Amino acid sequence: MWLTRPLQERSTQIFLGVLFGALVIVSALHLFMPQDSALYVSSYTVTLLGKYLCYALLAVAVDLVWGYLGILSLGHGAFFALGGYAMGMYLMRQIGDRGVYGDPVLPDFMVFLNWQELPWYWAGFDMAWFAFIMVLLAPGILALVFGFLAFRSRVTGVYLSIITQALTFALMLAFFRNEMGFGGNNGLTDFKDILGFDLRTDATRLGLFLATGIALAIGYVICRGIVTSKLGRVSVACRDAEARTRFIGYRVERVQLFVFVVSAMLAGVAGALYVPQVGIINPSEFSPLFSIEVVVWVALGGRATLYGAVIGALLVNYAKTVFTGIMPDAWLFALGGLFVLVTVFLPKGIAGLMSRRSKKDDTDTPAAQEATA
Amino acid sequence: MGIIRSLSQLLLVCCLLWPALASAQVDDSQAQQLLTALAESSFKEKKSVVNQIAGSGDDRARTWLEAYGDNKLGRIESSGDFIIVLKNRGRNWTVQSALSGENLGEISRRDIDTIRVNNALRNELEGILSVIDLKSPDEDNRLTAARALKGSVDDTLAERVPDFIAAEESDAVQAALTEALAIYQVEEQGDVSAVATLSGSLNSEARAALQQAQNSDDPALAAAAAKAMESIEQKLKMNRAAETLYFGLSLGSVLVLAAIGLAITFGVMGVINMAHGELIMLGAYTTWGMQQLLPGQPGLALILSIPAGFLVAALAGIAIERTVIQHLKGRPLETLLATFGVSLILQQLVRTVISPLNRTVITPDWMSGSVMINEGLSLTLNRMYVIGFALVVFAGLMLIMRKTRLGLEVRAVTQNRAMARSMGIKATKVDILTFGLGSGVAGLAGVALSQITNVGPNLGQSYIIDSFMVVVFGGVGNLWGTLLAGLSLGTINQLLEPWAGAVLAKILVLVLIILFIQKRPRGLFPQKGRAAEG
Amino acid sequence: MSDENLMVKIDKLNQYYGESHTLWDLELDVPQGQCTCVMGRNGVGKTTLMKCIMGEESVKNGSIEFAGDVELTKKKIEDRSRLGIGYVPQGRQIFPLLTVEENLRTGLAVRADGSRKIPERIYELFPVLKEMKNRRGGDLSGGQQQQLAIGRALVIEPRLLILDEPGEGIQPNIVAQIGEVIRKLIEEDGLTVLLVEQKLPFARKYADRFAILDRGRRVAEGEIAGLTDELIKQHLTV
Amino acid sequence: AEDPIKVGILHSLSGTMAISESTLKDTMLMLIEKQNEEGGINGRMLEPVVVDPASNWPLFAEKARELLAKEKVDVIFGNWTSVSRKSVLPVVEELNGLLFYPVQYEGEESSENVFYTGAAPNQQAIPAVDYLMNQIGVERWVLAGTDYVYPRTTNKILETYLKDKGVAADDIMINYTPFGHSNWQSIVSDIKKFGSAGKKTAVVSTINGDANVPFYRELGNQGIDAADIPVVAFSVGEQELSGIDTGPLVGHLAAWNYFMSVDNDANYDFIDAWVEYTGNEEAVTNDPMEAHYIGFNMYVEAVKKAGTADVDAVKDAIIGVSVPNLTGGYATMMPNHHITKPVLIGEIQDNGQFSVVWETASTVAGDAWSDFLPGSKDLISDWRKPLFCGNFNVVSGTCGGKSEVASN
Amino acid sequence: MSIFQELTNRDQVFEFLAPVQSPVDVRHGPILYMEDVSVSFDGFKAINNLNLTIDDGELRCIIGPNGAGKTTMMDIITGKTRPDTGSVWFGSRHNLLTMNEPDIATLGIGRKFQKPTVFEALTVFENLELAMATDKRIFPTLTATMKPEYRERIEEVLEMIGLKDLRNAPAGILSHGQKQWLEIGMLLMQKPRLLLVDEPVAGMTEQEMERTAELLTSLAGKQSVVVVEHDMGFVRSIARKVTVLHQGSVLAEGSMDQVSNDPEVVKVYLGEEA
Ligand SMILES: Nc1ncnc2c1ncn2[C@@H]1O[C@H](COP(=O)(O)OP(=O)(O)OP(=O)(O)O)[C@@H](O)[C@H]1O
Ligand SMILES: Nc1ncnc2c1ncn2[C@@H]1O[C@H](COP(=O)(O)OP(=O)(O)OP(=O)(O)O)[C@@H](O)[C@H]1O
Ligand SMILES: NC(N)=O
Ligand SMILES: [Mg+2]
Ligand SMILES: [Mg+2]
Repeated sequence: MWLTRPLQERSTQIFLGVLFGALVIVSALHLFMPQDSALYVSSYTVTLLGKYLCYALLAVAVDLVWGYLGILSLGHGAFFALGGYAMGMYLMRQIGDRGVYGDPVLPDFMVFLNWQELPWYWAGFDMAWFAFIMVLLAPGILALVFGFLAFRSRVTGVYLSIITQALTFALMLAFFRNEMGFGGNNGLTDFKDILGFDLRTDATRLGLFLATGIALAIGYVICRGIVTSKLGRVSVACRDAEARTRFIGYRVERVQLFVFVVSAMLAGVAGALYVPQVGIINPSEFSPLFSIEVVVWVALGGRATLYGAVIGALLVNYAKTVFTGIMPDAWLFALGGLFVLVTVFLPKGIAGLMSRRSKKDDTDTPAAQEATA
Repeated sequence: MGIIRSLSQLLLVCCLLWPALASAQVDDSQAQQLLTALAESSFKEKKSVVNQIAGSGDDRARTWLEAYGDNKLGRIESSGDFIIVLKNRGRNWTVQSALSGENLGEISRRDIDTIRVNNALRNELEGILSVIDLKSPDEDNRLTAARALKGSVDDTLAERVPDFIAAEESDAVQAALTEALAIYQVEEQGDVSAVATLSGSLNSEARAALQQAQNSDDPALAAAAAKAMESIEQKLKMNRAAETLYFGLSLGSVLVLAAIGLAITFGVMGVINMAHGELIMLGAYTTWGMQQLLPGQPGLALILSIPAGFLVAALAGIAIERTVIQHLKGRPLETLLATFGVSLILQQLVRTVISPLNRTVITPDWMSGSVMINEGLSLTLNRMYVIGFALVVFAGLMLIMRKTRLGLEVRAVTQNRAMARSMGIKATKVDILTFGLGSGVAGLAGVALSQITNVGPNLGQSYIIDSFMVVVFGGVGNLWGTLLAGLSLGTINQLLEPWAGAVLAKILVLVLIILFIQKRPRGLFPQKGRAAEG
Repeated sequence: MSDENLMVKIDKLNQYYGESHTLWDLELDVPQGQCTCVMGRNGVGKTTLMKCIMGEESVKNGSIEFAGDVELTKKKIEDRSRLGIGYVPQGRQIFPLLTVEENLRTGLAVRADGSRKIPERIYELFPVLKEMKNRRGGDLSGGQQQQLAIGRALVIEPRLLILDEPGEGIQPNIVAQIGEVIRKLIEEDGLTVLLVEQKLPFARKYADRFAILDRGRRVAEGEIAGLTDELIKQHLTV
Repeated sequence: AEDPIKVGILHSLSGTMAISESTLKDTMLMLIEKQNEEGGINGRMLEPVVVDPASNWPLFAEKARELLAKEKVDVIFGNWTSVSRKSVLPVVEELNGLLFYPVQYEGEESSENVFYTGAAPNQQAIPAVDYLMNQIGVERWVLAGTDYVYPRTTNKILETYLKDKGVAADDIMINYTPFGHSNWQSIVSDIKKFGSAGKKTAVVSTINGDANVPFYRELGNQGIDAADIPVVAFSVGEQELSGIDTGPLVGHLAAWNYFMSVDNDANYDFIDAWVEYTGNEEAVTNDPMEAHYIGFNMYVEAVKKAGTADVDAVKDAIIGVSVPNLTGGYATMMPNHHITKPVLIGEIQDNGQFSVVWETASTVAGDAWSDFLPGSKDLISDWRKPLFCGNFNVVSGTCGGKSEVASN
Repeated sequence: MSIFQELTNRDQVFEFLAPVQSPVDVRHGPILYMEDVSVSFDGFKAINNLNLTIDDGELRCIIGPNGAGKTTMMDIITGKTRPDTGSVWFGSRHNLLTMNEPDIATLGIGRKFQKPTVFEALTVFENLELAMATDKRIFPTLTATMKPEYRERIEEVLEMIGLKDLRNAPAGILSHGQKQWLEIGMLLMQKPRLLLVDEPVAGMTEQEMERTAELLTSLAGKQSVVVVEHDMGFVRSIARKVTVLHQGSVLAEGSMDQVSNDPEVVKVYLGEEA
């Protein structure tokens, strides 16, 4: 099965091992260490790590389309944000009448802008199952429609990049509009609980962190499954010689559409897990610069490796956290410098450093491996 | 219209008496008294004091009133002496005595009470000063004054206006005065015969008068007014269309300017230059810097900024090329990562070295205000210059890329670097020159943008997305495409804006770009043929 | 053969692609005013050798001496063409988005006489180039591109012309014509030609000397007449 | 010595909001330095903890959490935009922190843990409109704002207010633009047309930040001067003006609770200290700085009064604390966590300063819940016991948001 | 077709709804039939009223001057270029002008390009694997496994094209000639009904040419082969029927001897001494 194949791969095993190890250790340190111990992991840190993992999943999604399919999406933030909004709408509905105006149905921002009733597209979001399906469907359908149009017209290269950017930019402006019914610039915030668990408790936070870790693991395995399958090789073929791929009988646009939609859904899941952990979703997640930054994480970690994307996302965001704290006035120098230095000195990103060593075992290609297996 | 009424009385006084009293002078104690009254009365009372001062005939009165209007008439707290403030920035102000004109040097801001003025009083003052201009020897001044009279003629003034008309030699001034009178006649007297004068006038006061007349009980007047209004509406429609087109072109030329440098560095060289916006920013800061270096000469500074802005940005661009981009040959996507880093550094550099706050860039007089095409249509000057500048920059670039070897060589180098070098093309030099050129042009854009928008650390970020959009929409590698894309996106945006609002218009333009790319997957001017299809 | 008459003298040249050793202690003499033909099976390193001479691939060690006094390995790529080396690479490598004329003009920069005009001779040689002056190089047919590549190398009026399988994709009568032109340039202008060619008839007809490569080593060399069937069987058969 | 009192400073030092917020960070550092020179509070020194939330709203929440949970600060001074405050709010409530918010805002909020030292709409917008209506005789209104919650809410309040005062719907034009909007040509042209209908027209501007420079430039260039169509702004202060060529803007208005030009010794002292601290003769002060000044002094007084920096004690102690403001009066912390403020209307002068042309006779207490919004006119906030509620509905007699008991 | 129609025509989106390809109908003889085909680029007529019929199982050589339109003709057959006028049929059932490249390839038309284009990041082995005639829809591709018979077939072809040792090398490092061979290998993997081979022997040695000739002649009969080549020696060694293209249309057609003695052909193409 294409999904179990990655589990036999060394690199995936290592990745999952490290990830689950980290999840277990963090949980253990959080639960069993005394608060004043140096080893204690506070719930602040747990949530922070949870956020990084969301970003890592988003980066993996971007690497899937960029690294393996050659689609430099400058609009993945849109899928991330849509997933986030779907989750945010659910969380908003969970507030019930605990909002400041005490309206049992309408979120606060609708009350003070005189909305009389919930817009139709908010219907159903009070039910968790519906919301969670929408987390996948909202970005998935957008990607399907957008991708269908773009790939059918054979939009490629920078043209594709720029229209993905136009897409997220347009959505950002649209979501800014208060008329849209998504809370305008303020977005959705002040969430109370999820699936009946109070978001403010440490246990819920830990749960979300673990859920994110598992989502990342699943996302990683799915992506790995795709890229090690024959479809993955076809993707690479599309990336390097799109026209040639058609002549050997592959419908390039469908390959692109399939992978793009899968990637968008993963991004949506990342967004959905992000929202309860950071406590707000607002249109700035649609900002084109955010999407570009995600691409930068991937490039920094090492394109077309998947685990590189994870490393890049974790590293950059950790660096941001640290730098904004210890050198609030100069952290941009450090971050900018990091980007420049990595590009110039590590052409294959950070993952390039690691793969140099393990290259020897990698020469057995997936196809060849499988044949012998 | 209370202000106007008292103003017109004053006007009569002034017109008739001021020349005769010009040499008169009230004594200092009287002056002190008048000024004290000004300082200590409420805003309502101040009006009559102003009129008293104006009517006093003292030849210092004009100075006092002008200073008062500028918020520069004050009193030293301790001594109660009246002063005129010469420099009012910072904590210490330079002042001179209001009565003797003697320079008193710097005085702490704490010790000065400025005499407060407000818009209403400033209006009054301007009225006084401008009506005097009706007698000015300079025709332009008279014309401005006459135009200002439209809508502010009242009973007293109406009697005088025909005299002015008779005495006036300039046709334009005469026409303006006639119209001013006609407005009064239609509005206040319901005079049907005056309607004809107003027919076709684009002046808003005239329109207001006609509108009112349209609803009048007098059917003849109402009908005449309605007819006149019709012709006005017709003209206004034309004007509005012309105005929208102008707005569109001007927005478009801003987009073109912002994007055209990128059309070189990205479109031709293939470097995804995320620091392009910051290079624009450097150009804008150069303008600010120049104006700091040449205080009091904003115009000269602006002109010098054109070469300076180009140089600064070009050198910065070359530095980026040498330190970063040259190591990324054959990895165009990685340039995105590195230049993103560079853009963060440049932004923060400006925040740290200069300031996180916006800087003031002064618009020189010859670029301020607007050219009046007719009373319903004025075109703003700064934007007109920007349109012209964009076209000049475009033409210059076009010349360089078409007529010099650089254009050929850079294309050869980007299409096949190894082969180009084998043909003896000095690829490194070409890289430096081209990147420098693209960056320099970004700097020029910054110089122009400093006249339109904020000069601050975020300047670049607000243009980078649009710039890429324009270059790609036009078709990568095609300068004409960039020009047409910029202008058309600008125009479309402005056509949509009145109808959809600013936000929705922008969204619609983006959606349009997305849909357009479906139809033409390689932009407006695509690279065609076998090679492009790969 | 005395060294003075050598246009190119290659000595103990070693080249690597990453870790794979492609050229091994390679030696090659290209006498001035003659046509030397390099032969060998696919993948033995012929193109690599040409790239080393042009500087497109860097060499590990060894020397390439040009015209008796210039050490090529120390020269930058762009300076090699200034020395008078014209290069027709394998796979044509024309600039696809430049017009035919612009493709030709790229060579003007290094012309000794500083001329800014494309020599009429090139259009005479390949009339199709004149016909298609304003068409993008990439739109040309394969053979037309090949003609363009040769024309482009001739624009710089080289002393040494490197041709990597120049006949590939060109119609027979023009192939013959190219052969004739090469001969004419050699005889009239004293041009030196370094030719990579697989087709024996062509090589036999137009080359003066041959060298055979196998797995990155020179395994045979001599006057073209000495290219025996036995040698061919030994080194050129799979 | 005792542990220092840790003061968190949560203002963007990079990104789009750095333009406004970075000065507030410096203001806080200056105030803390001065307080320490005076021996701290109750003998305890103050220690600033600065972080950069980088104009990124989720990051604000994260940094707030970092300050409270990791750095264990006793109080936070921070935020500018409403969205950043909304983002931070659940965090300070959860971790029981103290936040002093220094910027004028849309109201409709009252948190146990937040102290609003900027103006609520009734302390800025309403008085400004009154001034225009009564003193200037404005009959036609343009409400122009950036499209986000503060302008939306403010305009909603103003619209209701104006209509209550008999202004016809035709005489109100509302326009929203995105953040950083720079192409104002057609909007300004529309305003001009709207204003040429023969009635006195004014623009009430809630345009935010960077969009103002091109807006005022366009006003100037299209020849709209304050005499024809005055613009009264709620987000343009001395600091914004310092980036604009003010020549063409003379006479346009702003409504604030403080102007740098206020003729008052406390103000002059503050300005002197600021100039000295920044080392820049041209440095300007503005309203949110004053708000931090007031908030900080209130905090100091409250800690003194409570004798501890313990959050709950300070929360209790601070209500009713009164400290001098910089305009010659006193600011008092009201039970709804808003303060009393005078309202000043100023006209822009050519030196980038405002000249005060009107002010309220006495200070106005901030109203958390607007009387002009249907959803909130029945709500009040009082954080004193026994009511202890941020949104108490006086009609139903219940406290909103805490009604689980009632609804179950 | 309107966007709406395409959206509702769901077999375009969902693989599993796609109809099973109908077999090529060659009962009437020709496998490829081109009639009155013309195409022009910016006014330049590259193909001009071209008529061409290839019979099932035939081996046809096409020669003609540079720029005669040979490659363009292949572009038209494989769906890369749409002609301005004319019709192109595959068998008597499939109108190629209504199909896109992958559909045409799936129908059984394979092509070797004049300028070798292989997937440079993939290994030689993977290049062949992708080309292999299998179900190329999304889900079958995703779940595809390497069956032993597939592997055998790839090994067979590797052997044939002499790249056994390089099977795990990325195709990008191959020499020009090796890439040519890989292209041929990919074509063989596809098992097409009709092979279009553009200049197969460019850059090959005489011996390799002979092998290629053998290979192509052995394919003929089961499969139909169209070869474009400028090497007259090679053409002569395989040719049964030769078509000469000139300025976008057929100049001559017949046996090798017939065409090589045609004075027009000699003049425009072969030259005096060929
Ligand atoms: N996209 C295009 N734009 C302009 N001209 C084109 C285009 N495609 C092909 N041509 C022209 O059409 C003609 C036919 O080209 P084609 O490649 O089919 O020739 P060919 O017969 O394959 O030649 P060769 O033997 O040299 O490969 C050539 O003159 C070429 O320049
Ligand atoms: N970039 C590269 N990296 C690694 N190996 C390479 C690279 N380019 C070529 N090679 C290998 O080097 C060897 C020599 O290649 P080269 O192109 O010089 O062959 P050639 O003799 O010109 O062959 P042909 O006749 O096919 O053109 C080949 O085996 C090829 O696989
Ligand atoms: N609260 C504000 N001004 O956003
Ligand atoms: Mg070769
Ligand atoms: Mg061809």
